[in-house]
Amino acid sequence: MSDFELINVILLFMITLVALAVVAVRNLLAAGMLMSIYSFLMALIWTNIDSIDVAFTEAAVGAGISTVLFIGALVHVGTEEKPLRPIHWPALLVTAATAVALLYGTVGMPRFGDVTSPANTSAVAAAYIEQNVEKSPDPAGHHTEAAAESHEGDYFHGHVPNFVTAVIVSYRGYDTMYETTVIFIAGLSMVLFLRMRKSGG
Amino acid sequence: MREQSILRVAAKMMTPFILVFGLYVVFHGDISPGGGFQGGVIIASGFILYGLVYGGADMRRVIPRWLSDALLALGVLLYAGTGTFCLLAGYRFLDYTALRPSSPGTGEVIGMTLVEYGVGFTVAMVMVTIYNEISEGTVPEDGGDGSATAEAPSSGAAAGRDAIRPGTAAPPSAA
Amino acid sequence: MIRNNLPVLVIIIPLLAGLVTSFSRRLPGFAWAWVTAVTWVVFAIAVALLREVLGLPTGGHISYPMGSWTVPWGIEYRVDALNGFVLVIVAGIAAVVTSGARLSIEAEIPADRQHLFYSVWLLCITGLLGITVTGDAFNVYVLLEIASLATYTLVAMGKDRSRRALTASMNYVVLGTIGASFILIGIGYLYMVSGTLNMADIAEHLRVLQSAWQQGDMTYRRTVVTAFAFLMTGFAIKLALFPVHSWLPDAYTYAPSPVSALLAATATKVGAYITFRFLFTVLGASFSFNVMPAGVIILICGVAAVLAGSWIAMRQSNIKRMLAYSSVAQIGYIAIGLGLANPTGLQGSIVHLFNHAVTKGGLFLALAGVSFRRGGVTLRHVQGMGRRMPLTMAAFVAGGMGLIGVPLTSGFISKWYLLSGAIDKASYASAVALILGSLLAVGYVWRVVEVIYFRPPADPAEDVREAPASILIATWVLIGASLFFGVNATLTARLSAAAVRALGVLP
Amino acid sequence: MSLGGHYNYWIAILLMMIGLYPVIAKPNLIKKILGLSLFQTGIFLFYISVGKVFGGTAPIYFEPAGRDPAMYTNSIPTALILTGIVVSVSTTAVALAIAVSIKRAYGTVEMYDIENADRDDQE
Repeated sequence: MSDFELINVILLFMITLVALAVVAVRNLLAAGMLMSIYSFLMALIWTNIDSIDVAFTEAAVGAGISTVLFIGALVHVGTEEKPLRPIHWPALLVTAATAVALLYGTVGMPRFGDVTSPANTSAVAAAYIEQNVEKSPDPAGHHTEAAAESHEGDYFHGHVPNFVTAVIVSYRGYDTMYETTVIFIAGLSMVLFLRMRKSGG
Repeated sequence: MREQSILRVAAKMMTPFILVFGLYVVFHGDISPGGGFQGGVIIASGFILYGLVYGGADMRRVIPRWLSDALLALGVLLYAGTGTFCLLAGYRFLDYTALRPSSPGTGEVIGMTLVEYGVGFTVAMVMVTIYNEISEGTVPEDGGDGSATAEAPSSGAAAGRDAIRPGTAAPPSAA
Repeated sequence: MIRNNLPVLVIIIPLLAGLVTSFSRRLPGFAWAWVTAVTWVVFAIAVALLREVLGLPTGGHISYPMGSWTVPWGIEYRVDALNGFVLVIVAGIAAVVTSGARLSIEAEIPADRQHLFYSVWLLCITGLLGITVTGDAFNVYVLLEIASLATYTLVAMGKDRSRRALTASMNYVVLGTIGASFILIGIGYLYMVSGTLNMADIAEHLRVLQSAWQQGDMTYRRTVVTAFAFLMTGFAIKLALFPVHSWLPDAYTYAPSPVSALLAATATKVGAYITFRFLFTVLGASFSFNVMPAGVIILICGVAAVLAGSWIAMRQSNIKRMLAYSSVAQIGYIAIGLGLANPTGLQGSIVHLFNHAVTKGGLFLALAGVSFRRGGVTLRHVQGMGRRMPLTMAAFVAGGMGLIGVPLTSGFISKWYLLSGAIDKASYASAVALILGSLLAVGYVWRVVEVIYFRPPADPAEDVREAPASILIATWVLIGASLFFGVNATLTARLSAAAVRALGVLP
Repeated sequence: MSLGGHYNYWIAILLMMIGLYPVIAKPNLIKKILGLSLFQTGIFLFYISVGKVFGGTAPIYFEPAGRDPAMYTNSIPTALILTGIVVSVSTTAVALAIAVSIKRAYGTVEMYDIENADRDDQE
């Protein structure tokens, strides 16, 4: 087993334990703390699986801001969860059914880390790495073939070392615009529900 | 307030470096890992550290509410505005070649950087707003918009800390 | 410049306007006028877009790549007859509801939050329009999150009238997030077997796989089957199809009145559109209906929705709650049309998107008027209001007729298509359900009409004036459209026929 | 010996289910929100492990690897999950804002107490 897989397995084992602890523990403050540990472990796993940007975001947003959110909310809400009977059978049933459906889907799946899987050999992924994606001509007459010749080699080739940021901001920049709108709405809702309470009486 | 002084000195020393590192992450989004989101969150964590140590009132003096609300929308407007500028310049929406028609590659990089700033602004200000509003209830209000009465600014952190200690009842939250 | 950028302008204008509105704290009058103007401009663009799409040869579509990146690499907007039609429905309802909502919003939302309410209102409309127009699978998830988050916030803003708006919003957050996560799992599984995220591109890769399955080479078949199951569950939650509809009644009842009107008329329609798009265009009709039992499952849920929704609606004292359960039943009709999967049934389902949007929007606006004048919407509030609020109550009765499907109302047109579709397919269970649904609808509409006209007002001395003109005009625009398109249904029939053709090969 | 091809997906599914269970079972709103956060993070782990390439490095250009796709991990899932994490945090923020408002309106965040309070309102 390569060292990558060894680290991966150990981290996955640890994160499963922490996830179980988050659900099991009754003191919500402890659950918040465990959630922060969970996010840091997930950031480690993602670093190990070579997706650095997501690890960076998970550490900063998942562990940082989520913990601030949870602890802040607990200050208002109190940290004790009422004791409850141990197993909630209908929920277990629904969860088990979903798990079986998901596992059924993984049976024929390409193997983990397999270079030849459709996702990794698709023309879309390859072009993002070679960064030779051409622009389609638009009605106003830009980006036609003639225009491309005049600045050959300048068509956004290799300008951006970090492929992920190129994909996020340039090729699929439209997604990121809406993502910023999503976090804007989250900010507005915090203002609407928490701040206005004082003047709202 | 003696036991606060260590925290204060440490925070005062660290905050500038956190902000500079956050700006670095935003600027170098396309070279090294990172980008608008991660940088924005790091900048926000600098402000939140300051807010934790110096209390909510001081933080609202550093970033008044109207400023954080304005920057909240300005970030997304910067992003959508760049796209609309390309639209008005005759290209398609979000086609950054419009920013530097002579050399599309440079136009692309300019567009990316502008957009990363927009994202960085919005994310930073949202996280600051989240912290401001979530820690709102801990300061015992007695009217007055925002100015948390005359008592020592750290009461916010103190009240917060007492409430968190397990077993104590939740703070008297005004209905 | 405007002509060839139509698909993007429909989304960018409400987005930018929504962001600018969040600054307008000190000019309350300005916010409503600005938002109404924006929604009417968006409606005009949507109509122009639909006219341009109908001009294309059948099955043609307008493609708009974002940032001019060639399609599978960049995100693309693809507008054909189906989503052009849904776009016009959503934009039209948004424009009319916003125009009539000023007084109702001022009554129900505290003054210092109205500018933020309008901002979130426009962003919700942006999200709904975005889902309708986009041609990229992951973009659907992001826009779905925008529309959902905006809806959670709008519903929870009803907390000043009743604290139960908060619990309604909380339940909606939990169920909506599970639904969105199921959709994300489905998109992930599809991405895994196709490697791309553009809907048309995924469809191509799936056709290659499906033809391989016919030859017995079962690569990735289980993964696509699971993707189908999770996508359908996620869309069913977003659509509030019967078994997973529990978030809808509370959300519509305790949301501010204009929010209920907007959501009832647009949110579920966009959910239905996305189900159509994924079932027919992405997964392919032959796979969804012949290989997978989509038809049977959706039909069963539709029939159950019609019967259970109408039955529970009959026992509600709060009229908004009654209309919410009636919405669950009407979504059942759309599901029956989808489940039949033959041209007439599909056309009935698509035309019912329009008819139900217009009818239910008008009914909820009428209730906004009642809530504005009477302060509530239970049977006690409307008792004996027949003479005091004649126009509002007449609108309510006309809308009720539309729900039942009385001839000369648009409800009848869609019921007619659905019934003939059911008979073509010889599925008598759904035909019986359609008729039973109408009878049950008579039950719950008549119960309210009887209280309005044949009971004396609770305290005759109270002087109750007619609903304000702005709300009345908006109500009657929608109810008038519901009646007009019942009498002269050529336009909706032509649009829905084009939409069915745009769905391509039927199973 | 390599550990079979799908163990990463199975653990991701396990994390999703550990997240889904409290959302349905636990009456405490904060536990539900925690569960939602776990569930979404599990889905993101699934997405990222789809894009992993054995022997490939992080998708950042460096000379020796050049432009050969086999040398880099797939960058699309990473790009999608960046959006996903921000959406997940935004949903958690909205949910917590509503939960705190419920606490202020009802005085509790336990679903059963809230339902009882609503039922008493009914009469």
